Amino acid sequence: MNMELSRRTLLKGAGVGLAGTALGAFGFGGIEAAYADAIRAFKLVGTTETRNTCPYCSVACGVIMYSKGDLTKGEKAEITHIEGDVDHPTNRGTLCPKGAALLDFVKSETRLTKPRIRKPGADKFEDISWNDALDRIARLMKDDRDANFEAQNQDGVTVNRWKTTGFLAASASTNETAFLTYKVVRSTGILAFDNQARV
Amino acid sequence: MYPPLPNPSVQPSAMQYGQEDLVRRSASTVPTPPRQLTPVAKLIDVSKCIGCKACQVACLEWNDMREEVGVNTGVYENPHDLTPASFTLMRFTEWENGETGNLEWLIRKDGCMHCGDPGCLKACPAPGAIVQYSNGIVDFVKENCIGCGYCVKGCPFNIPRISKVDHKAYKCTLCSDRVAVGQGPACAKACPTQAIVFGPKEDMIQHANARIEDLKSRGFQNAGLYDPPGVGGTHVMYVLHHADKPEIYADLPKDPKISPVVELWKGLTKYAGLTAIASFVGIGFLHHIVSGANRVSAEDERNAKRLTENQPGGG
Amino acid sequence: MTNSWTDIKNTDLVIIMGGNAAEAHPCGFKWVTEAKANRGAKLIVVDPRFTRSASVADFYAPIRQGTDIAFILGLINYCIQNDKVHWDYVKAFTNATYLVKDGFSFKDGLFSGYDESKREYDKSSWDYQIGEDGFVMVDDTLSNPRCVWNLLKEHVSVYTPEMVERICGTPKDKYLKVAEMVAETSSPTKTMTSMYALGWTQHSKGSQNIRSMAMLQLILGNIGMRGGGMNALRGHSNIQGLTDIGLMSNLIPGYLTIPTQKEVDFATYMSTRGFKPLRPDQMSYWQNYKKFFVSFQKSMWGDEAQPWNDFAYDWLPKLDVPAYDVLRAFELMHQGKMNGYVCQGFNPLLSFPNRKKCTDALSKLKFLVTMDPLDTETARFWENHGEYNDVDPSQIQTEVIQLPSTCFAEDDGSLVNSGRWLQWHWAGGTPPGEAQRDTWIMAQIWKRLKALYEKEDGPLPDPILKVRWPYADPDDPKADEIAREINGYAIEAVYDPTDPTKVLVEKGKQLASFGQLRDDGTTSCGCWIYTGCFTEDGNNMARRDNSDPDEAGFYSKWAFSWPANRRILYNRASADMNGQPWDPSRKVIAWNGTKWEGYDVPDIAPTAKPDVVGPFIMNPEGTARLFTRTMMKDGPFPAHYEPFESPIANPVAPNVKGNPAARVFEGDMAQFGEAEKFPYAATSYRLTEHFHFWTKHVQPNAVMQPEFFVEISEQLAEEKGIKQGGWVKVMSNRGEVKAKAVVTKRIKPLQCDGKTVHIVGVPLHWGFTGVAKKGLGPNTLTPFVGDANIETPEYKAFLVDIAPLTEPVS
Amino acid sequence: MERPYDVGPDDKVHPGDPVTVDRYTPAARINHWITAASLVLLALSGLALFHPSLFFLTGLFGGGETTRAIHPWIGVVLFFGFLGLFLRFWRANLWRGEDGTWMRRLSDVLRGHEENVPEVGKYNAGQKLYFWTMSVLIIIMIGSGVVLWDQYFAEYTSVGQKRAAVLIHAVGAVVSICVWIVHVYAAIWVRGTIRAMVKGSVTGGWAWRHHRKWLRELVTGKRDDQGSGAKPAE
Repeated sequence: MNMELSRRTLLKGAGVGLAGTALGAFGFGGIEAAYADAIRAFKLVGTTETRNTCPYCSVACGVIMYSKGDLTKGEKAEITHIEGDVDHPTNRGTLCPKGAALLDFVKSETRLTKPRIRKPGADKFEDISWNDALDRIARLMKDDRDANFEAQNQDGVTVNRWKTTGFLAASASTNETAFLTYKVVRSTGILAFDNQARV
Repeated sequence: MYPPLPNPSVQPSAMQYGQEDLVRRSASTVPTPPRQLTPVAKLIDVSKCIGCKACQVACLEWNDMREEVGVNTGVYENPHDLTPASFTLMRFTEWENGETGNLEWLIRKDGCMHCGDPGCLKACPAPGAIVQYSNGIVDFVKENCIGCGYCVKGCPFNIPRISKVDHKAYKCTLCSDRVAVGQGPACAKACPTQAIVFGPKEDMIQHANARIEDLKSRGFQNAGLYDPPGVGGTHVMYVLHHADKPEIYADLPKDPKISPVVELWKGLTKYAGLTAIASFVGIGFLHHIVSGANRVSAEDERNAKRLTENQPGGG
Repeated sequence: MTNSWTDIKNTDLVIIMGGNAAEAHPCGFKWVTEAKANRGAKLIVVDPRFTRSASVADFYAPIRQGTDIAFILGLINYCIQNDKVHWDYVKAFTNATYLVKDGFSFKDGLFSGYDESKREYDKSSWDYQIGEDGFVMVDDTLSNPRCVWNLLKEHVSVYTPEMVERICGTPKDKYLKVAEMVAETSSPTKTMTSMYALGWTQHSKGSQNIRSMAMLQLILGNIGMRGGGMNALRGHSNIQGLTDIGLMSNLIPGYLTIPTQKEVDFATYMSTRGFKPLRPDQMSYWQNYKKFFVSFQKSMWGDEAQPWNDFAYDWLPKLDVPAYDVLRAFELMHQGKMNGYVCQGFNPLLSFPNRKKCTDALSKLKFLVTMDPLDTETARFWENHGEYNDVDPSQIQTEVIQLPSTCFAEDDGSLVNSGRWLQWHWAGGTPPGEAQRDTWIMAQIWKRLKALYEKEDGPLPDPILKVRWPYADPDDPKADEIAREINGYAIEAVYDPTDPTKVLVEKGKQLASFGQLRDDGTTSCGCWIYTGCFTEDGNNMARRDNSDPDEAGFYSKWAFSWPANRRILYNRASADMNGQPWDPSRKVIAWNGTKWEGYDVPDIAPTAKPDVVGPFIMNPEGTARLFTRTMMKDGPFPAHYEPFESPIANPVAPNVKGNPAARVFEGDMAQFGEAEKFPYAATSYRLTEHFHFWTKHVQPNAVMQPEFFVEISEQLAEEKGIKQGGWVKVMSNRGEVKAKAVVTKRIKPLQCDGKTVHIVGVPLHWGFTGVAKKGLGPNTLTPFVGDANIETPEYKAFLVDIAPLTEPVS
Repeated sequence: MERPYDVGPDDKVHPGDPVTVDRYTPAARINHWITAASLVLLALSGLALFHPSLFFLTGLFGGGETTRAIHPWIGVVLFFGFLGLFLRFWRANLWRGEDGTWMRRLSDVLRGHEENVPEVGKYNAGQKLYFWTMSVLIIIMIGSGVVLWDQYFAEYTSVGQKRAAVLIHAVGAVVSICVWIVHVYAAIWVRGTIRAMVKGSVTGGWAWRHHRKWLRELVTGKRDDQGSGAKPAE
């Protein structure tokens, strides 16, 4: 498919195009139409701004997300554009090729929208409700913890550890996510706990 | 750092320029503008460019363009050329500097130069399909474009591309919509190292001169500004470490001009052609008036009859 | 980073080595171009490849990957030989004058105390001589042969420019040029900044790579200075934060450590954490360890953590090995000793070395849970994707649950950038479909575990049941609630130690600084180094005042920087013994006779006398360590060791293979390849168009760099008959990948120890999900071995062979 | 029996008063008018894109875009249309001895004194010249036209080549139009000619006056070479 038009058409109804052409055809009548469209209307007008930082590297550039709809007003918000934040001391509005394409990360075709489960030996995922997924996870974790929890080592020292399940934290989740995760994971006695820092 | 423009406002604001500021309009004439806008320019400092392609992405995003996912052909250029969706493209050249023995990775952001004397506009047959504002921006007006591709032939930098989808010509608009609300082009805003800066052309030239001084102090004796007079100067300029040989930057033309062929076609031929046609018609009339119609006489008919009768069974 | 991104503009010389800032951190690199444009600063790039950073450098020198220590110790040698040393700084602020035990030695590439069978050192001889007064013995004249300085001088003497050229392949003339430029910054009024990243960490001696430069920076007097420092360019947006908060097997938030099983009780645990000063009058700030620890336990278990139960010390798991890092975790999986694994983000299938081993390991799990905004390869490791993931699903019994999480645009919270700035961000978009925030997911998992343990019993349920859970909606804790918890608050009123009648913090109020923490259980604090981020003044991480007095580059009112909103670590060292800036034009703080003041928060007690208290307050010495005692597993000094897969033998210690103290699992030793079979030195790296394995899901980035490729020199291409843009096969002892060939002048063969070494570059951004072309990556090829100290896999130096592919490729 | 040299296969004399002579078959006439029509449309659409003052002509074609789009297709029709004519008429248009003399006495022709020029066959030198000029021009126009047909052929040529092509196409067009004007004018000036392309036949007198050799051959059914040379008609 030729993608170049796909988004462009969203921009301008074909109607305008035709009118422009018909008028433009006779040279002069077209001027108004021509001028009207020569400079595109500024597309950020009327959007809602939200401050954020780029989720990729550790420069943490300031970005502004422009959305239709305002979350703070309890509305549904669809992000329509993302651009660098000039007020940010580090990036002063600039962005790298990754940051400049953040909109397409947020709207990526491969964003996940539903919990899914792959049964042993299956060759595909099937949908599962959040409730069933979370219950299943808790069940699996408890069964493994109950079976393998080590309260004391061979020398009778209290060690209270669980070594047969591991937890791998990420690299871009917030400090708040990190701390809540720490509490939940450590409280279970998991030792195989790591993040992307060393990779 | 070069002071960045403030964040764009989401409040409606009046456009800072428009139809009344046109200085040129393809295949038609415009009234002299009531005012002269400050000429603007985009300055691309090749010596600061890290070839990250943020400009390419910012351009796609701002202009709501989609480019196709291509393939790797053994080089860093992607896509491999300008396209109707890609108004700008980083071109990479690995150049061994004979004098220093050093390798130099020359990376040039290609795209419309917004010529003072735009060849595309000169070549365009469709009234109002290409316009030039007094601030120097040369813009394509999609609605008036007929897709003939004459602009491609007119352009000394081989920039415009015709869409296979809607058969319209496309190229960098210098983000005329952003400039109209006091912003700079999307590429300039994104550029991480400010290798691209945007502002009044005068300021850009000053900024360039400071950069050139710095480059000379680092041993680039031929550092200079690329603002070719052959096309009336450009509103997209380069700072080059080797301004004496622009051609090493992925064939940046040394002294670009509108092709003489195009000049001939759009000049002499246009007028001489119509004159010739008109005069042929004229001569026809004159001849007819002078020598009148060439009619068949009764005599001719009789001769024909006689001929046919003398020869029975003829024909 | 010891400094901040914006501070880089204050430098005179940038050395990018072990990193590629222009490509991996373009917007941070802006401050390098600023320093060049406004200060006439110079940029040196040392890299096996002529990178995008090199394309704007003033000087580029090639180096063979994995030889950085030789290169830098050579620079130290050059500085010592040519008296390019910031003497006042070195004598006052480092342990150069300290005397080392007689037992310590270094011979044939090994330090004293090596046990080959264990691949470990007995480090007892790696320590100072302690005098009767209980303090380290010093020799201010630097004449004692056992003083650190003389030992160092001796240790680096082997790394002459000639030896460096032999090891690194850096031509002598280019090397001397670098040495000259670097040595210049030994002047008190010149600074150099070191910008490095995974080019230094992803080696079997990564930690020592960084130590080497830190030592050089100390000798040049560039630590604590504006425009100086050791600047680690963290790879991800919150790797700094996740590490600060201790999401690692052996850590507790704020760089406290999980007890080992040898530390049978709290008393034993604390006994090794006394941090008694090693020199008179030093702060040795870790003396406050107990305050940080107890306050953490309180935030973890609230009222359950009491003096009578050692603040629930026993509820913390105890380590039986130094760490359960990811390599160990996957080794255990591979041995079938791990049943469950949860990936909160991350993509191990593409991120961990020896992909085949990773696939086998995951296939032995009973269950795998992934939480991610994107459809990762790891979540689909069981799915057949032909040559890109050649597995048989029917043979894989792992149950996989894939949970959709929100992305940055859809949640509130703070991230810590490389300069230690905690910056708050706000949600601006509605999550797609049923995607949920990670906080909600974790709360839901905990809630269900809790319910199960309330219903059925099981071993030690209390730590789970009694976790402190002070959230308005227990099912969905909010970011600001957790942020307040991390900052910490006064459980009981906190009194001034010097005046017990004076209340510093009222009961229930947020703490203003970690100075207010107590070890008696009256304060609660999730992560002591973050205290101050969310005080009674509000959320300081959300501050947006971008003023910068005198354009000094501090931006102290923007967000919050740990610790204590300090922007330059060790900033006390920017001033001389009288407390006056070494370089007045680059003042950070200065002593006004009674206290320290300036642009930044002093990294020392505000009233600590300049001629008495040393600047490196976290060290019991009060000084920085050129000799690190027993802190590192592989030696108190760095030494050059070849990568485990190397094209040549170690020229300075021919009998030592790799880093002698690096951990190697049994099966993996056999998997190392030899130069005879795999002659080319490969390295892996990022490209600026992509971010790891995320942006192959992002259409415009897929356009910018659509397809997996490898980079080789024109010479190697010629030799192998490889064409520009043609297909090639790259093989290591662990696997092979198919890629397009980018033949370039930017990679040139090196001459190392009389041998021509060809370099093969393998970028890492492709997989089998997303919109970019499918492809494999370096982890199919790389060896399963990590850094001796922190187990970062050796991704930057391994051996491969390469051949053109002629058969048609789909 | 072997057809006389420059007599068309279907040319026929019908004795009577006046004598009529079949000059063009219906097929030939349709072929001619298709070609003629496309040439006119090409001229109009081409001129519209040639000079801004004529851009309004695009209105005739439904606007600039459609003009740009159909012009090349009309060109294709013209090309094949003319090819048809070429195959029909090329033999009759081969250059012959008397054609030189005819050309030399062109001024007589223009003054209407055809008695001073040699008798000619089905076509006089002027017509032949037009025929061959057009043949060459159409090759040039279709050639340069294809180079400019970006919609399908943009990839195959360089910008430099396109620039050359656009100039050649423009000059070629002007010449074609001028030549075509002569053709049309001649048809109008020489009364009784248009009928040939409308009805298909001419009067004997017309044939006697303008293409006497053709008539003789039709009548005698054999080649006539007296007509050649400078022998005046009786």
